[in-house]
Amino acid sequence: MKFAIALFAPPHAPSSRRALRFAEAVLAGGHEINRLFFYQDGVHNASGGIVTPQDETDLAAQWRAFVERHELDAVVCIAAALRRGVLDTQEAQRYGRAAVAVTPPWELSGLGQLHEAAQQADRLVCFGGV
Amino acid sequence: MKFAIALFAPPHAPSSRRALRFAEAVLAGGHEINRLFFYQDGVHNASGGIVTPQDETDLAAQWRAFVERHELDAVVCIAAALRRGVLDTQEAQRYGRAAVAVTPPWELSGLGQLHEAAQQADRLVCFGGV
Amino acid sequence: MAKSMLIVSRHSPWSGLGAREALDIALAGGAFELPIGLLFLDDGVFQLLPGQRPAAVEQKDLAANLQALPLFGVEDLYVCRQSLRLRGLDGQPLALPATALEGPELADLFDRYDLVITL
Amino acid sequence: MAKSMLIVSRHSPWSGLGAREALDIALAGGAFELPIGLLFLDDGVFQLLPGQRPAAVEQKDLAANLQALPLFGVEDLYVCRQSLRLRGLDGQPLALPATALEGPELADLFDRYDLVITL
Amino acid sequence: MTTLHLLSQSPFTSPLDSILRPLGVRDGLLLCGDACHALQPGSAPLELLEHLPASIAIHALEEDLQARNLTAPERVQVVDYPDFVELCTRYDKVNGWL
Amino acid sequence: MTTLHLLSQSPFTSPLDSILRPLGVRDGLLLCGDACHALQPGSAPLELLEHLPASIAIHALEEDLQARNLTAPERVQVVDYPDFVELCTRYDKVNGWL
Repeated sequence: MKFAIALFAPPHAPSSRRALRFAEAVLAGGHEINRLFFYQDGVHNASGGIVTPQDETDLAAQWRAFVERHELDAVVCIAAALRRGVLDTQEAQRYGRAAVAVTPPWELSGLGQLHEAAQQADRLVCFGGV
Repeated sequence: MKFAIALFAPPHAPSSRRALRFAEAVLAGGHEINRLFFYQDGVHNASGGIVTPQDETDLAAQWRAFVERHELDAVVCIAAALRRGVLDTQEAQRYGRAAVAVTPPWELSGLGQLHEAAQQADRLVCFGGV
Repeated sequence: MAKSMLIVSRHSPWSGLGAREALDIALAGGAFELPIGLLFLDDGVFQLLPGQRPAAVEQKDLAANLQALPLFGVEDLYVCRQSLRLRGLDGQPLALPATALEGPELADLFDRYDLVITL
Repeated sequence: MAKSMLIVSRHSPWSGLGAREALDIALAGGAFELPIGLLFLDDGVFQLLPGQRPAAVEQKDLAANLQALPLFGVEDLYVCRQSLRLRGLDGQPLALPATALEGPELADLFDRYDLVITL
Repeated sequence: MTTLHLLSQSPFTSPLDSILRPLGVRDGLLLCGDACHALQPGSAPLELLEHLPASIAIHALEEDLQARNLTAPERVQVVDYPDFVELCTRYDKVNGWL
Repeated sequence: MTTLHLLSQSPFTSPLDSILRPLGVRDGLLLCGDACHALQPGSAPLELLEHLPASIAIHALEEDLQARNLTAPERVQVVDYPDFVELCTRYDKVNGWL
């Protein structure tokens, strides 16, 4: 089956880790992930600025490694990201900000990408809250 | 009276605006603010990366302007900030990150600064949640 | 054929971005001409109250966006009657024509849609 | 004389940073030799349950930090009995020697401290 | 030592019970944000508030009432930010229920 | 169209009522995170769950039970992540209650 996975909570929420372990199990089970979509505080998972204490699980780093390893389509909602200071090079330039937090393979885009992924997938699974 | 004010919620939470309007009223009433302390998701208020839609109140910018205008002591909890990707130049260098979100007058420091402020103030007022 | 999506909005209008970010999903879906339903549940029902003045807390008017729903083709609006009742709002006029549902009608609503997102 | 601070911890141990960040305020206060009290309220009482295995959800052991409280001079630990009762935990052994309070005893506790922080 | 308790969560999402439990008879309440919905006529939270001892002063932040089109009952004093600051000085300490 | 409902909030902080209201008789529940505390023996949430129609399957994520030192009653099936994925394929859609 084809899964679209959405995450609405930041990397320090247990639901971020749960979404990642779920996504890993989806691929391990022979299924496909057509898109990861990060919305609301979930946009922080794409931030390259997060520094996790060495003896704790670094979810932001694990998400990046997961996306890179499997060459997944990983979209961060641009409107949600701007409000939360999670900018890529282009947006940082556009708004004259120094802080570039998002680099490829993450991509900033609109909510249409969430709908498109949900339409094309067999299942949409959303993670958030705690 | 001397007020220590702590904020635990991000700029898009109503409690951020409430804390700022309260802080303004403290000064307008002839009182003093001995320190502002930003903890938990409140550290995002110090982020220079936040881009607010033009027709909405830009709390991050308003906090910065308020701190600068009144030359306040504004401390961001360093441990909470690192976990959330809100780094100053020094921490970004230390951990090899590109994203510098915090610049003076904001200062990253430890929780001791919260206790010190609370000890020296006549009132500690904490804002958070929604 | 496009899949239908039910969006469940549980946040009050002035408690942060929850209500607005749920609405944005509905509007984006409408813009793509997808069949979208919107259910106001729990504190989400406060979004439907008339006479609100968001300017008092320096917020943009969410009501304007809600009124835009039909223009985006989002006309299937529902509200949980039990949520209204618990808040002392049952029978009060609402700012939008939302169908009040309760009990098994809610389960039927969920049943009808292909997709559901709760925010 | 240093002011005393009551820290009210309302978050369960594995639901995010709430419990840890409340505890960090207590430990920092202890390190500065301030008189600190810690009250476990609502879901915060789950922090006191023995036999937890945080490694199962890849979390650091919060219990270790809780056990460190006396070393930091934080010995005034309290738990809300009504919170325990609602969760079916009243009378169960706790991992830390916290004094169970209810009703007016809670008001007295708040009354005794110079400062209070709820997280 | 009296406490001014700040409430901002919706009473329908975060029940008031555990917040009212530690309330002392000389303490005060300040409702702001969604906590103002506790003043909704005919709701259970309003019932709870109305049964608090008369010695406990209840306040509500004006802007939050206006935003929500709510009217405060007689028992509740409507305050603005200068009043909020003044209230903080009148009580010995302030507790923000997040 | 059956729905698998994911619950992760503590039932003591976010009451189960409004979540259980839209539950269809062929739907399923998956408790994860703090929602697993609903299985605490002697608690009101467990009572609620036990009164759901038998046709509604209840599952709980193993790692969250272990972390919290909880045991699932017979009525509840303990699952791991591969099972979680399989459950998602078995129901027509998945709803995450945030």
